[in-house]
Amino acid sequence: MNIMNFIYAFLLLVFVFLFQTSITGINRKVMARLQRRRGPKWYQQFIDIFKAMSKSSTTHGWIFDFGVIMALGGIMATTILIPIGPFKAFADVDNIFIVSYLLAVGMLGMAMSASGSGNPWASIGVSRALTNMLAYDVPFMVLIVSFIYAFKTSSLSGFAALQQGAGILGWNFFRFPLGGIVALICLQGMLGKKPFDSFIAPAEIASGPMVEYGGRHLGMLFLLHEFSTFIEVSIIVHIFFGGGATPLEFMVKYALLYTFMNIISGVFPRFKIDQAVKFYYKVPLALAFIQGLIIIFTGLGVS
Amino acid sequence: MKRIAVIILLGVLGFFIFSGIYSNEAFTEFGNVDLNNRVSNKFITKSVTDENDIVEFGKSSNLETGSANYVTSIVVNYRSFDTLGEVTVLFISSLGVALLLGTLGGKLTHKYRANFILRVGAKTIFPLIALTGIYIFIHGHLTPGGGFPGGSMIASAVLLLYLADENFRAKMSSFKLAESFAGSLYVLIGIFGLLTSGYFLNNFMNTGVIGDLFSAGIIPIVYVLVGLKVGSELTGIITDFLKVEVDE
Amino acid sequence: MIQYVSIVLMLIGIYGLLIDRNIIKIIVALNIFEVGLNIFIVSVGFVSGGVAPILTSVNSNSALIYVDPLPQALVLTSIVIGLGTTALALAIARKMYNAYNSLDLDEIGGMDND
Amino acid sequence: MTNPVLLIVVPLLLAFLSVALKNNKKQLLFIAAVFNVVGVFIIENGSYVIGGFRAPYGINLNLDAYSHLAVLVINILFLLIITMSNEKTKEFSTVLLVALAGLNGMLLTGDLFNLFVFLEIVSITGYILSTESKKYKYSFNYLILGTIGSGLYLFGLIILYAIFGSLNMADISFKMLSYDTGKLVVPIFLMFIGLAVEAKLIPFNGWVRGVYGNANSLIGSLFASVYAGTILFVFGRVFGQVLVLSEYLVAVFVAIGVITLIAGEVAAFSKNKIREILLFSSIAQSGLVALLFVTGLIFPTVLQLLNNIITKAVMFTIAGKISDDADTDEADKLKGIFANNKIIGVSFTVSALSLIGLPLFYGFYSKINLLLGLFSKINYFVAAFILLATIIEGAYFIRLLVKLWTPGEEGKESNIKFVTDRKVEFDFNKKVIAFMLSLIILLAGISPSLVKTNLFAMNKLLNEENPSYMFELKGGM
Amino acid sequence: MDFNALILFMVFSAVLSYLVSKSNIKLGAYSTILFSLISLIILFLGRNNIGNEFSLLYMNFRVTAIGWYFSLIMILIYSMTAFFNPYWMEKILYPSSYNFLYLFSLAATVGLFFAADLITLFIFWEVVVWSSTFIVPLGKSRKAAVVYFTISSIGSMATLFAIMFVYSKSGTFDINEAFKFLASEPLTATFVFFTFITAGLTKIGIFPFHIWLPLAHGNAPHTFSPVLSGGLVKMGAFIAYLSVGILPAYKAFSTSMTIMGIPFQIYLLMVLGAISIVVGTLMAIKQDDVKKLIAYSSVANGGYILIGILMMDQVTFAGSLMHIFNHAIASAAAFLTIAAIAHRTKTTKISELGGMIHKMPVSYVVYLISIISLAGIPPMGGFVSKWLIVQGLASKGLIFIAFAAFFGSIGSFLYVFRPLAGLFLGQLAPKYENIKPSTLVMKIPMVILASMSVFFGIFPKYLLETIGEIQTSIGIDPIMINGDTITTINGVLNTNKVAAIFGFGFVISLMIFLVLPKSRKVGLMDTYTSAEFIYTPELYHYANSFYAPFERLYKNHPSVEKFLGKFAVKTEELGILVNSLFFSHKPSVTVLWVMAIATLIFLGGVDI
Repeated sequence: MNIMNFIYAFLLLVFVFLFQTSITGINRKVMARLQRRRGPKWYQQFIDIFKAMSKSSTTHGWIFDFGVIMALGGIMATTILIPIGPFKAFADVDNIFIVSYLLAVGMLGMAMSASGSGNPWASIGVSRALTNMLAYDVPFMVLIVSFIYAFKTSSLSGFAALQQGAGILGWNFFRFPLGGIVALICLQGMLGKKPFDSFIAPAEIASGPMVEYGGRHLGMLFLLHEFSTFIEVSIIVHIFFGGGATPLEFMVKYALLYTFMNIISGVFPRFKIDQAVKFYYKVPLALAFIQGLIIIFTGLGVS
Repeated sequence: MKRIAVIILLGVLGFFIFSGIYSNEAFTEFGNVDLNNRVSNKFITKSVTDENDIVEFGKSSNLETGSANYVTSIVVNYRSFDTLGEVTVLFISSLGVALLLGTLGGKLTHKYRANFILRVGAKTIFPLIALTGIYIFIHGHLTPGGGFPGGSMIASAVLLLYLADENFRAKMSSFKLAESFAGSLYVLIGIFGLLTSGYFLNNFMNTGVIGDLFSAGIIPIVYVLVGLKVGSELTGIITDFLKVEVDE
Repeated sequence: MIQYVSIVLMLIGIYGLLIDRNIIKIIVALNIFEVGLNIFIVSVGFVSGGVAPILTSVNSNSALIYVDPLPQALVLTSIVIGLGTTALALAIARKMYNAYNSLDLDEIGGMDND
Repeated sequence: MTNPVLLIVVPLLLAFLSVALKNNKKQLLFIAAVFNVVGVFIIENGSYVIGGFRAPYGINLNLDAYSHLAVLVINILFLLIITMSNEKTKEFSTVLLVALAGLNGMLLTGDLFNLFVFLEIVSITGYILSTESKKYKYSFNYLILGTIGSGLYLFGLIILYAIFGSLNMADISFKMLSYDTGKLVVPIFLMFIGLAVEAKLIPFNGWVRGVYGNANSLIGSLFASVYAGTILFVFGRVFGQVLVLSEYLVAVFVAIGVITLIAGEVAAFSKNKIREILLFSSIAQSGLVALLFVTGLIFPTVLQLLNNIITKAVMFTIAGKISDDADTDEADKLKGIFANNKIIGVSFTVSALSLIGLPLFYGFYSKINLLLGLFSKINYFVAAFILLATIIEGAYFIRLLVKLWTPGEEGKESNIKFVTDRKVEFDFNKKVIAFMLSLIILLAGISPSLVKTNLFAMNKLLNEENPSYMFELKGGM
Repeated sequence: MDFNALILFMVFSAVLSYLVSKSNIKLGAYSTILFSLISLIILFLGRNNIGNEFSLLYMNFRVTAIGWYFSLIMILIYSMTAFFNPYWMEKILYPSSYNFLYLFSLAATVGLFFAADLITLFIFWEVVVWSSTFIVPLGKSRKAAVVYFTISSIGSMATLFAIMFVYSKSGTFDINEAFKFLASEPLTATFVFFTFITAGLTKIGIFPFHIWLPLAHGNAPHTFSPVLSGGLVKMGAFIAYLSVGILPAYKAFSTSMTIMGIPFQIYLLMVLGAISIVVGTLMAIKQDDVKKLIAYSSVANGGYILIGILMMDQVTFAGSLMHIFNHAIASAAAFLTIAAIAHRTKTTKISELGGMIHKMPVSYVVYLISIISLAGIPPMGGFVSKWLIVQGLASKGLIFIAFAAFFGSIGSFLYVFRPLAGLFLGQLAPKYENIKPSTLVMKIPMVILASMSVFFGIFPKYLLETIGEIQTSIGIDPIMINGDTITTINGVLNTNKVAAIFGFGFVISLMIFLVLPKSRKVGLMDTYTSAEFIYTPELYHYANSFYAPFERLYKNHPSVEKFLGKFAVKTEELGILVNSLFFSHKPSVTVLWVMAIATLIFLGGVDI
């Protein structure tokens, strides 16, 4: 751990920002085409972010500000942990549990800030977001535990390395199809895409957790959104799609997966929050357990 | 229905008690008792402390207990402690009756007026009954009877007076004094025995010749005390029962 | 025979205790029980052909067959104790009559009606 | 003065005298109690025959380690209780004197029939004392049941006499050793009923609730501690040491003990009145003690019995006083009563905790010992039942203590303003003695070696693994 | 200083504190702080006593590494909580007794951890139970004390049975010796294992014994809840440790059926632990009273601790021991902040509060840190311990247990956030407009505990080295720690690095925030209200049934409370039945019983 690591980390952040924001922009276009619209330009997302950042804003007290800083800080810290292909800013920190728990700091910060605004709509949004999290994370983690048991590693790069060299069929997604399906369903929840997007639910609650934000706060939250999307999709790419032997391979896989998830999201209606919980605890959790038991007791697909 | 159930239950219970008692061969059948197997054997020959083969009426003297009446010898000598307890039971019962009823102030009125014969007859017969009672407890060591029957007789004499005269009231304070005196003396005799010979209620007097009136050591003395005590206690009970609640 | 009767008497006394609701009758039943018991006690000491356990000028010798004197002594105690409890029971019965104006246990009322 | 008969006859003498000396009754009672307390320290162990006739022909008093401890405790407790409730003794002085004599007689006597006589004396004093509450129906019930019980005892005893030809405890015990005791189910069980009625074993104890539940401070504590203690000591003597029980009867008695224990605790759990809680707890403890005696454990049982009677003396005195003064003993109406009577409250608490068997209190020591005893006899189920009973006991005692200490509505903090407005003033005697007893409980709990080595009789009980009663008594025969 | 002197000092200080309180209650309360701090220092400096044996009266003690560790936690929690005592003296009904029992129960816990024989262990166990039982009803509920005591005594009686059983078989009470014979007797060992551990289960609050925690923790005096939750619960963990560590459970069960390499007896208890995590989490999510909420979170965390201890291995056990410490300080700190708030507002209900952050920022920060630690989020201590536990579970492939662990840890985000949003954030009710922040004395322990959470999150080695020594002392491999890098079979964790990265991210974020244009401060009511005008802050505060949709999913859950309540009612009914069956004013009832019983017994015993 020396100064170079931090420089790499900074560069990584900048890269992820550029990369992910572009992908988001492209995806907006893709979505528009799906819905038979023209859609915005691919760099529209950059414009949105910088515009928000340059506007004036209001604040509701120090926790409102602090929450945003903590959220973005936490998410950025988490982003630093994610390896891009073989490239890692720091060694030995891409442990899946560290990633997922550190991710929670960002979530918590945002939730705190939202509630700190004093607007009940924000609190309601937070409560839904947290409930959603309880739903999607558990099946995913059960899956992860069985993977750790099978592969004796818990780092993202470790998972990725184990899948490389056997072609597409070496990917965990194909070796453990049940698990792969579960992972994708959970990813959909993590990303807050339909059918699991009721916590943002623009049409129902005034505007979900973000209702009070404007200006620099909103801009930072846009950033946060981009980073967290990157983290979540990357985890799946690493664990189920073999990561990347080169950064480019990783980026291609990443872009395809993200677009795929977006397209799925485009064709679904929305679950109510309790329906989402019920769904997650019925289907994906059961599948995750089945997959886990298969892995643990039969070793099918492990080697 | 309930009665029948109870009868059946008690029938079954009785059956088991019978079979439990009589199936045991060690339980001697009625009348087939062999006293040699019982402690009473030694009471008959009066040889608990000294070995005697045969005790003869009017001849044997200075035995461990001088009573010609074996029952009396047991009651007042061998198991005198039981008798002290017995006296105490009576004492405490009469005390209890007094505690319960003694506070009542009223008098029981007869529904009839005692006629002349009854009144005079009662007064005449009273000393005779009392005297008989006294006779019985004085001769307790020689003849059937003793302190308890004698005392009861005295009490019954008093009861007769109550029946005959509704205005009659026994002088309870003197009876109480007698009771207290007799009881205390009984205990003191026992303690005297303890002091002189080391055994409580020891027969420290010469037991004389069996069959004599003045024999058997402390037995007649104790029986007299018991008689007095029983008489006064029963009188007390009777007196208390004749009280009624005062209407307020 | 007398022994059997005594046990039956005791059972009759118990029957009375079980059936009767009247205090006085209960006391009577108790006395029946005690009488039965006392007869049983005495009967335990009976010896066929034995004489009353008193030395007299007629039965002047301890070598004769006497009935067991010990149960007789015991029964004396038992009777007196029975007398004492009966007296006390009657006194309590009178107090109960004064307090509850009834001699019937059902009428007097249950545990929790104090 | 070494002859223990004086413990019986001196109170009796004073009782007889007290009829004449009416005005000094109270003093006579006190003198007798003090005399006995002094006496128990002077008397020497051995067999004492009455009237100079050797056992088994005459009646003997048997003072061994067991009965010595019993008279020691019972007399001291008697003195403490009458001192605690000094104001209530006047009316019943003579009765109490007779009771004292009878209690000592029961504990000391070595003759089964003599035991019956003293049992009757004690019962009758009990009937009389129970009339104090003016609830005559309960006294009547007690009287009838007690009489029937002792009648059945006598019935059984006479059958035994017919078989063994003796009334002396040691003699019968000796003869029973070489006898098939399986044939003695009827007489022994009849005797058991007689003692069980007085020892409060379910289902023979229908009288207890009415009598204990309405007793005042003096009579309640006398019954629960002195009377119950005596009868249980006697129970232990008769069924633990004298009579040789067949396996069948042991099983039956243990079952009755267990039922009493559990049913008593459960019933206490369902109660709200302090005295009823205590009385059912007493019933349960009697069951416990009885079953332990039958199991053949002497030392731990005696420890447990002491625990029960000492604590019950304190608690019944306090409960009785509360209900005398406050006109109720319902715990719900007495919330926070100890807030104004802290010393009394502490004594009550210490006693209750000791009864539950919590450590640092004497009760723990006895509980551990009795468990050790049961385990050494492979009586796992009984031990499990005892522990189950302890849980229930703990629950209701803590519930009671919490009510009496900390007044307050649910959801609000406990506060002095919720304290009941019923006033109870405890006098000096009660405070001092109750506190002293609780200190003793505490001391004995912190340092049980005090009990084990310093209480002279205890040591002997401990040393004799299986104290065989009859051999100790043979000297008297 | 010798530790027998320490125990004597602690007992003596309890008495002294009582006497001081009698003359001046405030002074007495301060004396509890002083005495517990002195004890803490003596204990901390007396680490070289490990291995010593000594006796007091009939009790025998042996200072072990794990005992020292547990005692340190206990005294730490007690002494920190003691800082709050002075402020509650007027509010407590019996202040001097409270002070006495407070220090006395502390002394007893220390005695418990140093016990060398089972009787000593049991004595101190029960002493702690009864002394704390009398503190609980001083708070808001009388029922709580009864439930607490009853549940505790269910446990302690089972344990006592086990102790006696072991003694009757082995002939010794010595903890190390008594259980040895069990190694070759699996059946007996199973029985002893389950009975002995029961006390531990009740104390940790493992399902189905968890019902006393919310009642007792939630209703105890505010100054005692931290001790109950942070401290006394950990005694259960100690018993659990004895049941698998000293009782040779793994050796004894080596022949029995195993589930993923764990003997089924132990696995069964781990399942109970898992159920507690789930139940505790679900119940905590729906609580409106913060104290109850934290109490249920203790249930859930107790599940983690139990599971970790039962694993008795290199990683999970270390994690569990560390979690004991982390949970103790975090939960105590959380309760303390609640106490500080209750001190000013007189309530602990989330729905009645709101916006406290603007009045009590220090309490807020402390609360935030503690609950982050409770939820296991880096860079707090709780993260390290949970990470270890989860790693251990994953390496064994215990997915069902792991499911509960994850459910609990994600669920904890839900329940820790509820008071955060409802109590600290959101609208400030006007009636609390003028309340003062907590006093300086109150802040001291809160800040200390919170900084400990952070410190041991970043530098866990100070804790893990001690834990490693404990593991060595009981014969299992110590946790591998090199610098601040913790290595397990499946992964490594360098807390320094994680903290540094977190700090880096935070700094960048802060810089972004600072370069961007300044914002204008507006009031809390000045928000987007969909064009409605709202003037009542209380109504404009989202705190009631925070997770309503989720709570609805399990509102009809079966409940142990109800079951036990029914059981209590049944017991009472049985008692009433006993009453009416056996007790009457009529002699005939009893005589009938006598005759019936006699008939029955003669039926069985008389030869016809």
